[in-house]
Amino acid sequence: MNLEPHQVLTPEGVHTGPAAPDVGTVRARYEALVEARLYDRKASALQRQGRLATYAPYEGQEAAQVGAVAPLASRDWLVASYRDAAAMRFHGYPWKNLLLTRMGDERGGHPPEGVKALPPSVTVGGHMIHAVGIAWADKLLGTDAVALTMFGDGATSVGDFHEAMNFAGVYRTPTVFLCQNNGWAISMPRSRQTASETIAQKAVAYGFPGKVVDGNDVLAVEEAVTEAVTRARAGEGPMLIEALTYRIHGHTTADDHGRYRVEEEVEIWRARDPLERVRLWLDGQDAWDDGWQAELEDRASRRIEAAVAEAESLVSFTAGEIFDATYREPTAPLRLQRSRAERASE
Amino acid sequence: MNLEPHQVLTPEGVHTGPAAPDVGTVRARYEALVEARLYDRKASALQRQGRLATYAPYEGQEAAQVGAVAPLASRDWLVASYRDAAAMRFHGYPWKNLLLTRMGDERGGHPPEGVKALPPSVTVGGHMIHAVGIAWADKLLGTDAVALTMFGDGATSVGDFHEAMNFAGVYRTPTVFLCQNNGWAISMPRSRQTASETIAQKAVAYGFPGKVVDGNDVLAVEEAVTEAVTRARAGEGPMLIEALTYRIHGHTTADDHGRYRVEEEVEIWRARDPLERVRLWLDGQDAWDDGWQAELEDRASRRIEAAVAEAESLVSFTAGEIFDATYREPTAPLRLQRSRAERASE
Amino acid sequence: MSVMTMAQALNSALDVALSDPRVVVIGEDIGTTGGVFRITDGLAEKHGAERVIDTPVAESGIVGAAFGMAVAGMRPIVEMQFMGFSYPAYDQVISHVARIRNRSRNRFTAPMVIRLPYGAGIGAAEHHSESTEAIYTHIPGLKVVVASTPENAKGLLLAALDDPDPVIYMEPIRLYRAARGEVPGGRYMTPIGSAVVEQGGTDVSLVSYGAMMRETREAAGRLADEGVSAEIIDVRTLVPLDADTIVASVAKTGRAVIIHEAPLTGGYGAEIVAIVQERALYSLRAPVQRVTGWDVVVPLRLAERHYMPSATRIVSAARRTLEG
Amino acid sequence: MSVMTMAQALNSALDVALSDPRVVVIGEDIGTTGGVFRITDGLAEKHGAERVIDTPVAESGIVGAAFGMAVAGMRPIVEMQFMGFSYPAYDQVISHVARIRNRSRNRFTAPMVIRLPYGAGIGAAEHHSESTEAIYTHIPGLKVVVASTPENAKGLLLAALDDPDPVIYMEPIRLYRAARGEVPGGRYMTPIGSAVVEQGGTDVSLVSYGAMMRETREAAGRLADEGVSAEIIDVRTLVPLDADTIVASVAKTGRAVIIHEAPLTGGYGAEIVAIVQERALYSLRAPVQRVTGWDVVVPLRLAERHYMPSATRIVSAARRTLEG
Ligand SMILES: Cc1ncc(C[n+]2csc(CCOP(=O)(O)OP(=O)(O)O)c2C)c(N)n1
Ligand SMILES: Cc1ncc(C[n+]2csc(CCOP(=O)(O)OP(=O)(O)O)c2C)c(N)n1
Ligand SMILES: [Mg+2]
Ligand SMILES: [Mg+2]
Repeated sequence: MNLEPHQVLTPEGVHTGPAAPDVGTVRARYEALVEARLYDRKASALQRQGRLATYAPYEGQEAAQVGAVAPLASRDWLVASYRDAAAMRFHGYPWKNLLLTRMGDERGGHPPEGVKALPPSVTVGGHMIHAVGIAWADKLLGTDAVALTMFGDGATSVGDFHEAMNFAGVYRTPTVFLCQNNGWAISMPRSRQTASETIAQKAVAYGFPGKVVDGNDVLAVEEAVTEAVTRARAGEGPMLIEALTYRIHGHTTADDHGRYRVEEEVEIWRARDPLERVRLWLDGQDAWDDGWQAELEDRASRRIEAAVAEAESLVSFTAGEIFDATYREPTAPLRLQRSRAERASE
Repeated sequence: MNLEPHQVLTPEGVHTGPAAPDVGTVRARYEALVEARLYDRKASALQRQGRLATYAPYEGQEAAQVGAVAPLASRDWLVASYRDAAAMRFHGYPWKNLLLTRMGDERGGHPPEGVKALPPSVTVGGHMIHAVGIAWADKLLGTDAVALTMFGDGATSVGDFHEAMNFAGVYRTPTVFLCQNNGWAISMPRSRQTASETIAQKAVAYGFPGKVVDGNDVLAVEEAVTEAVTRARAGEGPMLIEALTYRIHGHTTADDHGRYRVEEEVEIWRARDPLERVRLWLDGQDAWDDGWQAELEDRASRRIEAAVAEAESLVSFTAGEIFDATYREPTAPLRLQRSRAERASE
Repeated sequence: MSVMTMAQALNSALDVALSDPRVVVIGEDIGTTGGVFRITDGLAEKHGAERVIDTPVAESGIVGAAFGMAVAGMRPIVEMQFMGFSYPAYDQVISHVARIRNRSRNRFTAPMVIRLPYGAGIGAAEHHSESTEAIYTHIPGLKVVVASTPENAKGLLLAALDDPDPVIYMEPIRLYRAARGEVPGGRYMTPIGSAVVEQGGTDVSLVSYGAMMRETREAAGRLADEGVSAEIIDVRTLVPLDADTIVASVAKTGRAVIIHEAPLTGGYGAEIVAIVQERALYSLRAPVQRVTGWDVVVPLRLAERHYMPSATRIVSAARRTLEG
Repeated sequence: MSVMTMAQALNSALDVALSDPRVVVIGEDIGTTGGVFRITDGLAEKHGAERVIDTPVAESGIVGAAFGMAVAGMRPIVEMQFMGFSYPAYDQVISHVARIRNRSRNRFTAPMVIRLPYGAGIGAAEHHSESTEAIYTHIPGLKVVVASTPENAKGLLLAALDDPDPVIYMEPIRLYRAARGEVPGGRYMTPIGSAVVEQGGTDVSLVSYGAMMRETREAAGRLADEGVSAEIIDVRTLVPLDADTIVASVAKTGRAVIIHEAPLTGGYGAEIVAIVQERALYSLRAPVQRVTGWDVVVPLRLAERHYMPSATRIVSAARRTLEG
C-alpha cells in the first residue's frame, strides 16, 4: 500500500500530475470552492449574531469536500457529517436546509425529493454503516449507484467504523469511505487518536485498498474519489481515502481552539490554502482575474443570502407540529398528547 | 509484517525451530494437553447426560490454549471466552468453577482469591477492552503485570474489538490479544467473517505488531505469547497474535455442524492434532511411553472427577440467595423483594 | 389452516414476507443453518443467500446496514440471536432507526422489523434470558409488539413488516416449540396497537403479554377453581398501547394484576399501572399488583425458577386484590 | 462554604476525588480543554494527564476500559460528553458494569461512576438533550442518581464514588451555570438512596428530580399564590428509590404530580406512580398526574419549549388533582 499523499497541485499552484487539468473543470471547482468559503464565513457570522445556534466551520477543508462529491452522479448517495455542509450543498442538499438545521428547525433535515443525501450525522461514527446498507441495497436492487460516506479522523476510533468497513469488505458493497483527517477531533490531536501512522492503512484490516491524498488539493481528492467510485460502480468493492487537511477555526463556534493548539500550526496550514493553489494555477493559465473573482463572489453571495432569507422566513413550529413526524400515522397515545400540548401552548 | 504462520513442531512431530525445545518443558505441556483433552471429553459427556446445560467443546484447540497461558505469571490477568476452559484452568481457574457455570450456578464465576481471571465472556467481543483497562490499571498502579485476552475469529468483527485494539495502541497498554482463529464462528466460515487475508494484519490499523502462528503447535503459540508478554512487560505495548486452529466438534453441544461444513475439512484438521505432534516429538526423544501416558491420563482423570464431584455436591440456590450479589449491601427495594420471593418459594 | 408451533408460524411468516422482493432477512447464522432457533430454516435455500443474509458477528453493523437498506427502499427484517445481544446495536436503534423520520421530517423513513428472541425459563446461559422491552418501549419512533401464540406470531410479524415505521418484534423463546395452534396459510395480519381480551371475567383483570401468557392462563384457571372470575388480556402491542381495552376491563372488574418477566423497577408494567390509575382510579377497589421478575440479573438454570413469575404468584397477587 | 455554580461544585468534587490515587477521570476532551462544559477544568494540569485522561472518540471503549480498571482496583469516573452519546456504551454498562458482581458472585466488582450530562432546554443540537434515565433505572446492579443543586451535586458525586457499586450519575446541563448556591469545601457526602422534602406542604405532593426541580419550585410558588400548599420532593436517587419518603408525603396530601422531562411512556414517573398507588391507594383523592416530555424526540431549538414541562403545566396538573 502506497501511503504517500497523492497530489496534483502544489500549494504554490504548480501542477505535478501527468495529464494537465482541464481549465473549464478547474474553473468550475474554483467557483464551488469560493461559494463554499463564503457560506462558511456567512454561517459563522450568523452564529455570532445569534441567528444560528452553533456552527461547525470547515474553512480549510473546502477542497476535500468539493473534490469528494464532484465525481458523484445524482443517483449516488452521500452520507456525511455535521462539518460537511459544502459537500452536501454540492450534492444538491440546499444551503437553506443546512441553515434551518443550524437554526434549530428539523425541517432542515428534509431535502427536496431526488436529493440522495441523509441529513448530516451529529453523532460521530454511527452513520458510515448506513452508507454500507444503502450501497448494498443499490446492489441488491440492481442499480449501479454508489454511496459515499464522509467522516473525520476521530470517527475512525468508533466501533461502528470498524463494523462498517468490515461489512463493506465482506459484501463488497459499492461504498466509498472518505476520511477528512483534519488533524484534530475537538481537542484530540490525530497522533493521539490512533497509533497507526495513517488512517488509510486501516483498510488493510478489511481487505480493500486505502489511499492518502492531499486533502487541500481539490483535483487530487477528485481523482482519488473518481477512482473509488469507478471501482465501486464496476462491482470491485469499497475503498478508503484519507484526505489530509486541517480545520482552520475552532471545532464549533463554541470552541476555543487556543486551549489545545498553537497558532503556528494554524499558520502552516493557512499557507496550504485549498483555494489559493487553484487560483494560482488558473492565473498561470490566464483563466483567472479580479473581475471573474468578483463575479463569482457576487453570484455565490446572492445564492447564500437567498438561502438565509428563505430559511429565516419560515415560521416557527407550533406545539402540535412536533407530533407530526414520529410515526406515519399518529398513534392513539400521541393524538392524546398532541391535544394536551396544544392546550398547554394556548 | 510477516504473515507466514510460525511453527516449531510439524504435525509429524519434527522440530523446525533453531534451538531444540527443553524436554522437561515439553513434557509439562504435554501433560496439560492431555488433561485439557480429557476435560473437554468429560464435559461433553456430562452434557449428554443432562448434567451440564450446554457446553462449548474446544477439542483441536488445546495447544492454542495451553500455549497461551504458559508464559503468564500468576500476577498476570486472563480475560477469555466461553470456549477457553483449558486456558483458564491452566491459569488457575478451577475446573470446578467452569463446571458450575455450565451447570447453571453463578458461583462458578467466583474463582478463589488470587486467581487473576475474569469469568469467561459469554457475549462475543465485549471483553477484550476489559483486558485493556486491566492492563492500563496495572500500568498506572506501577506493577509490571500484563493482561492476555483470548477471543475467536468471529469476535474480531465486533466494534468493541476495534475500540480495544485502538486504545491498546494509543495508551500502549501491556495487553496481549490472542485470537484463536478456528475457522468458524458458529456457521460462518472465516473467509466470510472478514475480507482481510489474515486476522493478524488487522494490527496494522492500530500501529502495533501482529503475528500468525500455527495454533495447533503448543510450542509455537508459547513462543509467540512469550514474545508478546515480554514486550508488554517492558512497556513496549500490545501485540496481536492469530493462532490458526480448528474446532473439531460443533459450536456447542447444541450445534449440528454437519449443516454447514463437510467432514473432509474436519479430517484435515484431525491430522494436525495438537497432542499427537508433541507425543511424536517426545517419543523421538525417548521421553514418552504408554506407561507415562496412562499415568498422565489417570492423574488428569482423577483431578477432573474430583472437580465434577465437588461441583455436583454443591446444593442448589435458595430463592433468597439470588438477591445476594446485585449490590454489596442489599437496597431497600431488594430487601422487600427478597422477602416476597422467600415467601413465594415456601 | 394447519397446526404449527410458533417457530413454524414464524418461518411461514418470513416465507410469505420474502415473496416481496424488497424484503431481506439479515442476521447471524440464519442462512446455512437456519438460525439458532431454526426460525429461518430453508429460507436461504428457497429465496437465496443474497436475501437471507448471514453476517459477521456485529449487531450494530447489522442494524446499521439494515437501516441503510430501509432508507434506500428495502424492507429488512433483522434477526438478533437473543435480545441480550441487541445492546451493542442500541445506539443504531435509538439514534437512527427510531429517529430518521423525525430528523428528516418524514422525508426518510426506516420501515424495518427487528426480531428479538427474548425471555427466560429454559435454563440458558447468561445474556440469553433477557426481557428488556422497557429499553425499547420508552423510545419515541419505535413500535413494540410481542407474540404469544403461533397465530398472532405470524399475523403480527406480517403486520410489523407492513408497518411504515420500525417495529421491535419480540419472540418468546420459551414458546417457540411449546406453543402450538392453528395458523392460517398465506398472508394475514394481526393489527398492531390492539390488545385482546382472551377470556372474559368479572372479578379481576390479568394483564400480560408474550411468554407470561402461559402462567397467566394457568393462574386464571386456578382462580376459576376457587370461584374467582378472571378476565385475561393479552396486550400484544406494548407501543402503541391499547389503553382503552385495558382500562375498560379494570373499570369493570375493579382489580388488576399486571404480569411480566422483566424486572419490576421501571418495567413496562409500571406504565400500565400508571395509565390504569390515571383513567380508572375511582373504579379501583385495590391497588393494581405487579407480578414480575425481581430486580436481579435472571439467574442461570439452578435458580431460574426463583426468578420467574409463577401461576402461584399470580394467583396470590389476584387474591391480594380481592382482599384489598 | 462558598457560593458556586453546579459546574464549579462538580469540579470541586472531582478535585477532592482525585486526591485518592485510585481515582482516574476518563473521557473525551476532558484533559487539555477541561471538557465540553469545563467541568474538569484545570484537573489535568493539577493531577496529571495520566489521571485525567483524554480518549479517542469511543464511548464503548471508554466504559469498557474503565470497567477493566475498576475490576483491577481503581475507581474510574467516566465522563460521557452527553447522555445521548452514551448509547454506544450501553452494552458495556448493562452486560458488564452492572453485572460483574452477580456474574462472579461478589468476587469481582466494578465500583465506578458514569457521569452523564443530560437534559434539554438550551436549544442544543440533536442527541444533546436526552433524558433517558429509564434505560438505566431498569437495570439491576446499577444505582442512578440525579443532582439538582450545587451542594448535592458535589455531595452525591463523592457518595457515588464512595459507593461499592457502579453509579450512573446524571448532571442537568441546564443547571450547570444556572444553579448557584453554597457548597461546603473538602469532602462530604449526600446519601444515596434518600429523597428530600424540599418544602413541606399539605395539599399536593410535587415529586421531581434534576433540572425539573426548577419548574417544580416555580409551580409550587404559583400554587402558593393560589392558596394551594404544595409539598416538594426532590427524589435525588432514582435507584434505589426512597419510596418511603414519597409514599409518606402522598399519604398525607392525597394528591401527587410527578414531573420529569423524559418522554411519558415508560418514563421513570410510571414507576413512582406504580409504587404510590400500590402503597397509598386508599389515601389517593385523585389520580396521580404525570407531567413529562412528550413521546417524541426532543425538538431542536425552535420547538423545544413545546416539549419541556413548564411550571404552567405542573400547576394545571396539580389543579386537576385538586378538582378530582
Ligand atoms: C458518539 C459521539 N460521541 C461524541 C461526540 C462529540 N463530538 C462531536 S465532534 C467530536 C470529534 C470528532 O472528530 P472528527 O471525527 O475528527 O471530526 P471533525 O470534528 O474533526 O470534523 C466529538 C467527540 C459525538 N458527536 N458523538
Ligand atoms: C454479542 C453476541 N452476539 C452473538 C452471540 C452468539 N454467538 C455465540 S458464539 C458466536 C460465534 C463466535 O465465533 P468466534 O468468535 O469465532 O468464536 P468460536 O465460537 O469459534 O470460539 C456467536 C455469534 C454472542 N454470544 N454475543
Ligand atoms: Mg477531525
Ligand atoms: Mg471461531
